[in-house]
Amino acid sequence: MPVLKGKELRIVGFLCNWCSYGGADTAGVGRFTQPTDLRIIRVPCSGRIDPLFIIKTLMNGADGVLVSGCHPRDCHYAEGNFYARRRLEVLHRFLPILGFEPGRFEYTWVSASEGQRWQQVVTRFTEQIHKLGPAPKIAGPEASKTLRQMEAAL
Amino acid sequence: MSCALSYAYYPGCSSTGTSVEYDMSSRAICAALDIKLSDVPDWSCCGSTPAHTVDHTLSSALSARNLSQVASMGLTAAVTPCPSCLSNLRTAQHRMKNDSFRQKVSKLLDRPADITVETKSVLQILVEDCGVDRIRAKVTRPLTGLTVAAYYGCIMNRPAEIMNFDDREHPMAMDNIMAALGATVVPFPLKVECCGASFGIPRRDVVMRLSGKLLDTAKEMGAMALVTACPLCQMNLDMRQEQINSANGSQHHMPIFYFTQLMGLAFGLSEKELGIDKLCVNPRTVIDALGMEGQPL
Amino acid sequence: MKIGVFVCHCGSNIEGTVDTAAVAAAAREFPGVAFATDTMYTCSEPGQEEIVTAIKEQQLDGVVVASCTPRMHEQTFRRTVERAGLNRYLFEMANIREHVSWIGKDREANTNKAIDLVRMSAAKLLHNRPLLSKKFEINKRVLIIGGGVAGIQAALDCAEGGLQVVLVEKTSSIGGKMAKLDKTFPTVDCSSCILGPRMVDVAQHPNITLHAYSEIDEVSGYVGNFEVKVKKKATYVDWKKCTGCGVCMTKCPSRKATDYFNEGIGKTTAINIPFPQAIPKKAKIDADFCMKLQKGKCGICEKICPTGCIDYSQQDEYVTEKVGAIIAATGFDLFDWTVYGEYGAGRYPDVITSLQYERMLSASGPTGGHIKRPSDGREPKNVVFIQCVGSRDKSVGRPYCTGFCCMYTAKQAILTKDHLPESRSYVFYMDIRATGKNYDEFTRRAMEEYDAKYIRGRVSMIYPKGDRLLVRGADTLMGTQVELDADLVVLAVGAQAAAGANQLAEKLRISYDSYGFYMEGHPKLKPVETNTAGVYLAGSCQGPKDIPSSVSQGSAAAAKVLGLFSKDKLESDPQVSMVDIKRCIGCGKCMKTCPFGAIKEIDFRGMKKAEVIETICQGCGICTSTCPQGAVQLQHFTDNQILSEVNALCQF
Amino acid sequence: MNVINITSSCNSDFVSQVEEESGQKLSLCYQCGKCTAGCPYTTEYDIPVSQIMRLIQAGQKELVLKSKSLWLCATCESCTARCPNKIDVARIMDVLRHMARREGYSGVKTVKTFWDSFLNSVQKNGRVFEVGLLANYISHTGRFWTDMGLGPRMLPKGKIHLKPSAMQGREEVAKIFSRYTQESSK
Ligand SMILES: Cc1cc2nc3c(=O)[nH]c(=O)nc-3n(C[C@H](O)[C@H](O)[C@H](O)COP(=O)(O)OP(=O)(O)OC[C@H]3O[C@@H](n4cnc5c(N)ncnc54)[C@H](O)[C@@H]3O)c2cc1C
Ligand SMILES: Cc1cc2nc3c(=O)[nH]c(=O)nc-3n(C[C@H](O)[C@H](O)[C@H](O)COP(=O)(O)OP(=O)(O)OC[C@H]3O[C@@H](n4cnc5c(N)ncnc54)[C@H](O)[C@@H]3O)c2cc1C
Ligand code: SF4
Ligand code: SF4
Ligand code: SF4
Ligand code: SF4
Ligand code: SF4
Ligand code: SF4
Ligand code: SF4
Ligand code: SF4
Repeated sequence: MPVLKGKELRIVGFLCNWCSYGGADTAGVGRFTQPTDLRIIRVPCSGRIDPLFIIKTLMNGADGVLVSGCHPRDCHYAEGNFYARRRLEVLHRFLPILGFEPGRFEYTWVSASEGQRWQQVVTRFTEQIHKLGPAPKIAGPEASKTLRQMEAAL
Repeated sequence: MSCALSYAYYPGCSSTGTSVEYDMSSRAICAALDIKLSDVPDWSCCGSTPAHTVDHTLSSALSARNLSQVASMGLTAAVTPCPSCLSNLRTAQHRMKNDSFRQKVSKLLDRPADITVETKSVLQILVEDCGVDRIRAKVTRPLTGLTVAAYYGCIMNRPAEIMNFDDREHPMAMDNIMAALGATVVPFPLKVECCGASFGIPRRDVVMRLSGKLLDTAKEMGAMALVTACPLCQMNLDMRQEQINSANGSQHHMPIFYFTQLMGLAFGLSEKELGIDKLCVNPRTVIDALGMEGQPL
Repeated sequence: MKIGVFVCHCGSNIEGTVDTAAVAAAAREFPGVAFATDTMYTCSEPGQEEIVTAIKEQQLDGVVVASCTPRMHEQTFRRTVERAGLNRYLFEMANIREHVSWIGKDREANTNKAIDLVRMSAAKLLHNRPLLSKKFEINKRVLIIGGGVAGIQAALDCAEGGLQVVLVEKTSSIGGKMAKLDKTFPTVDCSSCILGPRMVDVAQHPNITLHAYSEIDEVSGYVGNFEVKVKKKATYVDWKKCTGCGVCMTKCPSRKATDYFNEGIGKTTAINIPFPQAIPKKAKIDADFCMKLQKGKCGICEKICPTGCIDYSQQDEYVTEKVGAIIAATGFDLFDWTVYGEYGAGRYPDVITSLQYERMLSASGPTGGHIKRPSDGREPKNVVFIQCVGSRDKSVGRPYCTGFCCMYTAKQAILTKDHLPESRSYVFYMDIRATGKNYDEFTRRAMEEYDAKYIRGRVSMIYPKGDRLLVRGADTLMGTQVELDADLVVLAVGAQAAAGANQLAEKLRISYDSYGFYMEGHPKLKPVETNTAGVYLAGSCQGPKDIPSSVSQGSAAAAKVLGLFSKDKLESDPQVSMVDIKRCIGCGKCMKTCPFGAIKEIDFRGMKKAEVIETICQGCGICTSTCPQGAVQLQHFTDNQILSEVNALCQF
Repeated sequence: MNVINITSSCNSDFVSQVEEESGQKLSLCYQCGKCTAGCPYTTEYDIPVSQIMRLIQAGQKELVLKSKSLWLCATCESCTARCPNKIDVARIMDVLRHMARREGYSGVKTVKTFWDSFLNSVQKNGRVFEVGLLANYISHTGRFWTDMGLGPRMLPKGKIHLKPSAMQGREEVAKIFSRYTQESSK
């Protein structure tokens, strides 16, 4: 029952607590209407995001993953988003090899004051995922095997 | 001096009539500066103000026809002396970046519209592509002693997003050229104020008021002559100067040059080929004061 | 684990578009959930009591509250569960207001989404462990950056409260903009008469160390224990010896130096004390204009100085200050109005800024308090004020209202009449923003008693006409274009973030908005806090503010610091990383990536291992994502916890 | 002065049509008057341009479309260049003229006739033929040509021709016009 059949797709967001999560809050406070597909997981810093989280999320059946952190040089922890960017760029190049359409994953920056920007990001990304349609799902046992291979690869 | 500047040249309707001297002098100074101008074959009217007041697709189609003529020449850059033509061409290009608009325009045309051609004014290529230094190097008879005010008109630089040239409130292109020719340029505060545009016929009173103010201010600033870059401005200020005097009770006798004419004079070109004799307000005394030996008008 | 779920209505804020009862019903089916209910206002006293009672009666050992953003009430509810005897980390929050009810109107989709969010929280909670904080020592000194009126107020309040204060000011004197003002609204009392004594207090207070002509070079550490490297810029004058006698200024032959204090109205000497009431009252040499420093010639000041304090070889100096809290009070700068070609872009000498006009009005200013046209020194008859220059203007990227320029314009119109009774003031305005106590009465007085002519409309052009200026604007109430002959035009130039504000924010690890103003912790409830523990804000660096508001914030920030320092030890946040020594192979990758140097190498039975220094770790989790072994885990955000949320959500 | 009932007289289709055709958002206008302040033609207008903006916001279609101002705007762009909200006001004026034409308004007849004559000349000759344009204008307005005095001065300078300049593609241009008429009557 997780997704509303025919209406929503499964989109997961990983947001850093300081900037983007705050930006999503600001969007809420401003009542900036957004599509309802996205579910947000709060992490302290975009540097905490392990590329494996994204792969596992996609393998577990998500149709899109959105990561958002602080603007470059504006990281609450000084360098977290710098590491995040490096890792996630590598991931972006890996995705097609792993069989995921690259358009299903995106990394962006939104600060705590940018409610309107957050609204735009979510709206655009959701549209993009709806254009791609539901992701092909991987079956159980094979999935964990592939997953192990990937873990080794990363 | 090696110079690979080469452009398609779109003269605009007034060049065949009321601003023939602008056309002549533009060609003459470009030749002197080794700038090659090739006439756009069988060019047609850009539609000017009347077309865009009727409809934007019609206006754009009239411009687009000329743009495809340029493209068919195999040239990528076109120049026109007239800021009004330029504004129409550029606005059309800007609007046609929108696909659905371009399709609407194309429906009116024999050939599909081309938006890749780069369009500029003669003034713009002179300061941006050729450069003031090269102009200065060409001067053989400096305009020392001539005090001018440079008047750009309202649409040479506006709107900035479309015209993308010089400063929208205080353009300096002509000021810099005039200074390079050795003239003294007065700071003219009404550089971009409208002269009355094409209202000369249906509402002459408006032109009398607006152009009159330009003349008054230029005189107040101590200018001996005004220098322009727009056929419509030049016509309102020059051809209608007498009418302005009688309407406003003023006593102006201020020559209104095209900047290209003054460039030509400074380059040592003949008055004949610059069309100096076509000006309505006789510039004789001003030119004579420069100590140039000119042919009598 | 026995989990209790509380789904908040927030009045109609949530209930309006989310069926909270259905969310609670769905939650009862989730693994571990023993109890679920919906409640009206969870954060209210009865709401919290309901949680406490449920924990006790149902023997819950974990709580999920589905309500607003955790940035709002996570602390509140952690304390609630603690009151009921649970560890505060056995609590999770699902954000169904900001992230659900406020951004969508579809009740079905919202309810469904809220259920998902609760499912995720409950799944994570199953993996939560109790965490305990450690106590650590703090350094009860405070560093204040910026010596404007806000910084001065904060410094004095902290110092009076018994704290050691370090005040760092970029220019060679404290005072900020207020020191440049002539009189202040709405009382029209003399600015330096009220600020001057405060500045002297700063100089004389035994608890305050002032580093003027200094800037922040580096900041490291964390709340309670910051280390700040301060760059003391070379003044070429030994300030220990300088008495501020000013003899050097009378003899310095270089008299064309930019007079920053007077906003460029007039010039000053290369060696100068910016203004007579400067604190510290010390001379500095402006190297750009000193003939000795530029060309090796002159040296007059060295010869003439009675205390022999000139030192042409002086270099920048660095000092490190250890403090437990930081207050940023760096104020604002004026918008660069020369982008407005239609106002002359700086071409016309008789078009000046409001701050230049303040200097001209000031009796201690460059004109001795006489209003004179910069072009010819003549007294103006018609003074035209233009408001909202570089404010409320999207075309120059400044859509916000500066907030105080309506008021100071009214003040300047009043003062103009006082100085020149024959003169007449005209004010072009769009709206009059005068919302403080006695403010609207004040702007009305400018019109009613001082005969200032207010014209509603913007100005589109200023240009010289004869020796006057022609101002062309609109009177939108009359519905016409209007023209005015002006002798002097004063632009009410808006405020923007101080130069260098962004760089400083990055050093302090605080956020700023798209205009460079610093972000407060919460727009209503945490106006002087930032999201970085131990860093506070005061005054216009957070957004344009008049003096009363800047001073209030200075005091508020001081109160926050005094509150922070009221404990002898601070509790560390236990959301830190921990190394599983069995899994760690000592590769050292985590140590290299930790931005805070919080991981050290230890020797464990002859093997290299990593260990986190809890009091230094800030809990970013960068190390956790770096470690190839999964050996270092950020508590409360472990791989398992995050993946349990993923799994709750994506179950094929 | 009339009392305008804001709710019943507001033509919201008109508001959205102006927005669509001009690509400008009308609610951005906060009535600062800067456009009016700089408009060189304000003296000739019956309604200053900022009030035109206000009237459009209020959906006052008729008041706007019958205004003389529309026909006296020279598209000098100073309003557009200086609007603090980056509204392309000149473009809105253009769009209003289009609408006025469609609805049969012509606030200043002489101007409209002059523009029509101009286009007529272009349609016929591919380029503007000044003498022809004048003849056309005079015959439509029934006005005596007040610029008569200019003729004798201009003719000898070769600035006025009595025949249109030869242009081969004139058919092509004429087709643009005829297609336009077809398209717009659809
Ligand atoms: C023309 C004018 C007239 C005004 N009149 C009035 C009035 O009559 N009444 C009223 O209430 N308000 C008035 N104001 C507003 C008033 O100026 C402000 O409210 C006040 O100055 C704000 O104080 P502040 O301490 O926040 O900032 P500021 O006064 O700007 O002080 C900031 C200080 O920080 C320093 N600084 C900046 N960056 C750094 C850095 N990186 N490191 C170290 N130091 C730094 C600056 O040098 C400055 O000393 C007026 C403003 C203007 C422009
Ligand atoms: C319709 C309306 C909408 C508003 N909307 C907003 C908004 O959206 N955002 C915003 O920022 N602000 C808003 N405000 C303003 C906001 O209400 C005030 O800023 C805020 O309430 C001020 O808080 P306070 O504590 O100073 O005063 P109050 O809220 O008035 O609290 C004073 C308290 O003191 C008690 N009290 C009074 N006298 C005594 C006494 N002698 N002994 C003991 N107790 C006493 C009163 O009973 C009361 O509980 C709004 C105001 C109104 C009227
Ligand atoms: S807990 Fe949050 S959502 Fe619930 S009533 Fe309080 S503020 Fe509103
Ligand atoms: S530097 Fe010397 S002369 Fe100048 S103020 Fe200081 S003590 Fe006086
Ligand atoms: S050495 Fe420099 S500062 Fe000193 S008196 Fe000479 S010019 Fe002035
Ligand atoms: S305070 Fe007044 S002058 Fe300043 S920006 Fe706001 S409205 Fe404009
Ligand atoms: S979580 Fe890790 S990387 Fe971040 S501060 Fe703590 S030890 Fe350093
Ligand atoms: S990265 Fe992991 S394995 Fe390497 S030292 Fe750090 S904790 Fe140990
Ligand atoms: S300048 Fe722009 S905002 Fe101001 S009244 Fe005109 S259209 Fe409206
Ligand atoms: S474009 Fe038209 S409305 Fe705008 S300023 Fe020029 S004449 Fe006035």
